[in-house]
Amino acid sequence: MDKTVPDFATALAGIEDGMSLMVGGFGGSGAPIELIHALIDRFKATGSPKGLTLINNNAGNGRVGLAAMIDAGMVAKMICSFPRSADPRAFTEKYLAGEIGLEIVPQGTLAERIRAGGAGIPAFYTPASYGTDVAEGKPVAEFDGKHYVQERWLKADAALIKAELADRLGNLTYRKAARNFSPLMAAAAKLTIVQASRIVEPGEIDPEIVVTPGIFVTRIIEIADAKQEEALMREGVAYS
Amino acid sequence: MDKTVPDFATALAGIEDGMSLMVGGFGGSGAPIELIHALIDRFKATGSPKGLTLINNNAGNGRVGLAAMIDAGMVAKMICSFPRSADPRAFTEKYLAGEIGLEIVPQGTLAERIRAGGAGIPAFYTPASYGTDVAEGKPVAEFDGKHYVQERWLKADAALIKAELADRLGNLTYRKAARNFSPLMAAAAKLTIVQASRIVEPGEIDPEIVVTPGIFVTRIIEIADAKQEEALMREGVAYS
Amino acid sequence: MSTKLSNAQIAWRAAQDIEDGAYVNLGIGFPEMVAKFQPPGRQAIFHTENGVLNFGEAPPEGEEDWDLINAGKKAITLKPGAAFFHHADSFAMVRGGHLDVAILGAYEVAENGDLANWSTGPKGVPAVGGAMDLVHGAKRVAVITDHVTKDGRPKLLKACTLPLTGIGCVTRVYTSLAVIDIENARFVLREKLPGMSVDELQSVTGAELVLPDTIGDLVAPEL
Amino acid sequence: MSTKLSNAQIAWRAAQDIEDGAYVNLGIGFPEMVAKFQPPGRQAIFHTENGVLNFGEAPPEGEEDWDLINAGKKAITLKPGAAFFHHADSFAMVRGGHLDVAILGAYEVAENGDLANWSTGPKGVPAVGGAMDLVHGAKRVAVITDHVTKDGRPKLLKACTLPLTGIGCVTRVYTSLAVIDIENARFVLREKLPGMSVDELQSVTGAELVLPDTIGDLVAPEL
Repeated sequence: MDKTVPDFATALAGIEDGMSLMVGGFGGSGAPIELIHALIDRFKATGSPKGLTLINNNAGNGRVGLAAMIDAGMVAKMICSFPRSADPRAFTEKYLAGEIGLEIVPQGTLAERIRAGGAGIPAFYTPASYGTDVAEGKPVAEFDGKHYVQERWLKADAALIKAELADRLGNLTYRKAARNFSPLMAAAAKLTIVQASRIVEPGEIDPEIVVTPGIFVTRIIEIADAKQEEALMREGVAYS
Repeated sequence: MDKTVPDFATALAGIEDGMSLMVGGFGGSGAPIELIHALIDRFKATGSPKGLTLINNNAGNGRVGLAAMIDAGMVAKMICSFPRSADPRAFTEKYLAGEIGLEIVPQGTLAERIRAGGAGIPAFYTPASYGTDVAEGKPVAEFDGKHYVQERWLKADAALIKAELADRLGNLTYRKAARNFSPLMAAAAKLTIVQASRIVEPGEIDPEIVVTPGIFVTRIIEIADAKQEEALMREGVAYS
Repeated sequence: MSTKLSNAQIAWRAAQDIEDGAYVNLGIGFPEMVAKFQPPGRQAIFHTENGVLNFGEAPPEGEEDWDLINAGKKAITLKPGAAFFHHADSFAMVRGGHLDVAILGAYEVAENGDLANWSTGPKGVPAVGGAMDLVHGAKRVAVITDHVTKDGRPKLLKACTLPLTGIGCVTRVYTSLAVIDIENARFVLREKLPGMSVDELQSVTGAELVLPDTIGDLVAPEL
Repeated sequence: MSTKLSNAQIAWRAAQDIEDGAYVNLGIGFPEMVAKFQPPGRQAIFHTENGVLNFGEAPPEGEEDWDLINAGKKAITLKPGAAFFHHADSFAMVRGGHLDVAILGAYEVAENGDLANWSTGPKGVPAVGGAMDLVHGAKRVAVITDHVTKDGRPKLLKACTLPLTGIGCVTRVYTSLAVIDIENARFVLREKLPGMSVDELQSVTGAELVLPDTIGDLVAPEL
């Protein structure tokens, strides 16, 4: 078994119009910039994929990564906790113009819904958002005298993930706080596509330190010198 | 901050009659034998703690560890998935005599209930046990055309955990498959008591490989040459 | 040939349907035997409930590490590319639909896919383990079993009589006499021992066998 | 002395109540300042939603590692004994009651403990982040805030007028004028600026202040 692929076309095969797409990262930390930009390249060359539902904690920053996807017109809806950033123009302009949908989810609920999607838990209860506008229309229940909101699992057709090490079976490690949502998303998507800084042979990652076991990974592409979204931002790069 | 303690008396302080007690391990793998035996010693010396509700995947094996606790008469009820083992006499005799209670929980549900306890999720839905005797009396619900059983979180007054490395802040690693329920239990108990093979200074465990962050740990005692339940069993040891 | 397959031969037959690279959980006891019979050139990745992916054979006696065991509490070894994880992550793999195949033993299987494999009734100590989770989530839930009980009664039934492990969960049954799919709540006969007539097989089966146009020969090597 | 505490002085006052070894989450923006004012001899362990426990100060400019940031997307450093974990584990710490203190900013706080700090109304882009989780679970949920809005209206009210972050969740409020506990759905005055009368304080507070026998002086160093 070898889950590595040689090029972006193979890595991104199967991402089609109207799909839901989880993208790892919290701000620039863990953002799989090269996979995102390769998907934008495909859209510019072929007109697809478009009409995507994007799932990420944020909604892009500046003119690179998710913001560039939104700018390009690929995104129909954003599911996130915090659609603000140092430079949130791409999302804000489209949102205020009514050209992009938004589902706001409290950050811990977003994480837990994605975790539930990967773990086969269709619904769970959380205290977060009880009694607020965000809970409107959701079932509520009382347990041990306290009130909770019922939340549903969140799954996706595909996930784009940035890892540090990957072996050919798909076992992954991450780098520092770049881990964030990625292990959860890897498990919650039908098609989990990983860019790793380095691909190694099975056995080279200590089984004790694997964060995402290979069972959750579909394809891996090596991107040795991956760009950092925050650094691109600060350089004023616009991907278009 | 230093969570290490010098002796069993300090480590086990606060475990009282009638409490619920999670004990890490799956069979002998990860069983904190020294902490268990020290608690038995206290019971024999003082008559306490007794009337405990024990939470573990199994219900003891042979005449050591949990089986010795049951033999000693400290346990009122067992919550587990599989009260069988190579030598399940201790539990079986008391159970058939009506001297010990039993709550059978499917293994994945047991793990998820403990995880929910630590994560502040009061209830969740799982397909496991739907339509079986084990689900009797539990609420059920349908999501996307499939049926699920509602399960409640499981917390405990205290947890006994076996780790490999611990730093003084309570960050833990485990050894091989000895990890099993322990990281979940550490988060789900009010009082998490750890025996570690080695205690190191903060900074000596790479932050990337910490499995249980110190926030979940109350006290740590170093047991350099911890015994293996399976090995004791095979030697025919009876702890009494 | 013998009048029925041995347990090893049933396990062998089940192993032939496991694809290269499949993620597989084998129930404790008899199903563990399936791992021995992977066809040459194929390598499945085995999962055990207690938190190991990609484990291998038992170590030589005397070289066991009792921190490295499977769900049956037997010592195992690791293959290159193994991973450890805790019990909640392990059952996320099970419940979340990430396993390709789960193979379990059975006391009874009903034609609607109901499985009874955890309790022989109210006597004794009940013990369920991971079976109630495993029957949900794996893409294929297969059973390996003798076709009949030790005293000759059918194990494949219209409806289970023993406490259920899961409802409508089994998709294929490998027995000592046949390979049977469960489709639309019916037993569909796929393969049978070449020396046995359909009528003979039906006479030891507790529900009607649906007969497709082609029924294969169930042939296993001497093992 | 000045007529009110500066933000730094409010943060300093809040920091005095954080015990040695406490696990603390500081909301993004103004609350982050609390970390600077830990009393000598005490060391809290700081948690950030994006998966780091025991982080330290910002690195010098030019030495940032943008994979190592806090929830406010600012570069941080690690202290010895830090740990990384994923977002679900991070919010397990929050929701599961493992944090000793969470300190947040506020638009409005009601006397019943309701907090509004995420939306100023239906205009613009809504953004909630981790606040709705943080207000549940931490053993103490404290707010630091100016006592009044920029145009002088009370921020401590009978009932919030803006969209809520959580109901009945705040237990203590540190303002530019006072320290106030929320007990039995009432504002209980614990400390006030020594140069200010209770009447003056009440006049800029939107709900009745309960006055215990002892009211301390709110005094902070020049910062």
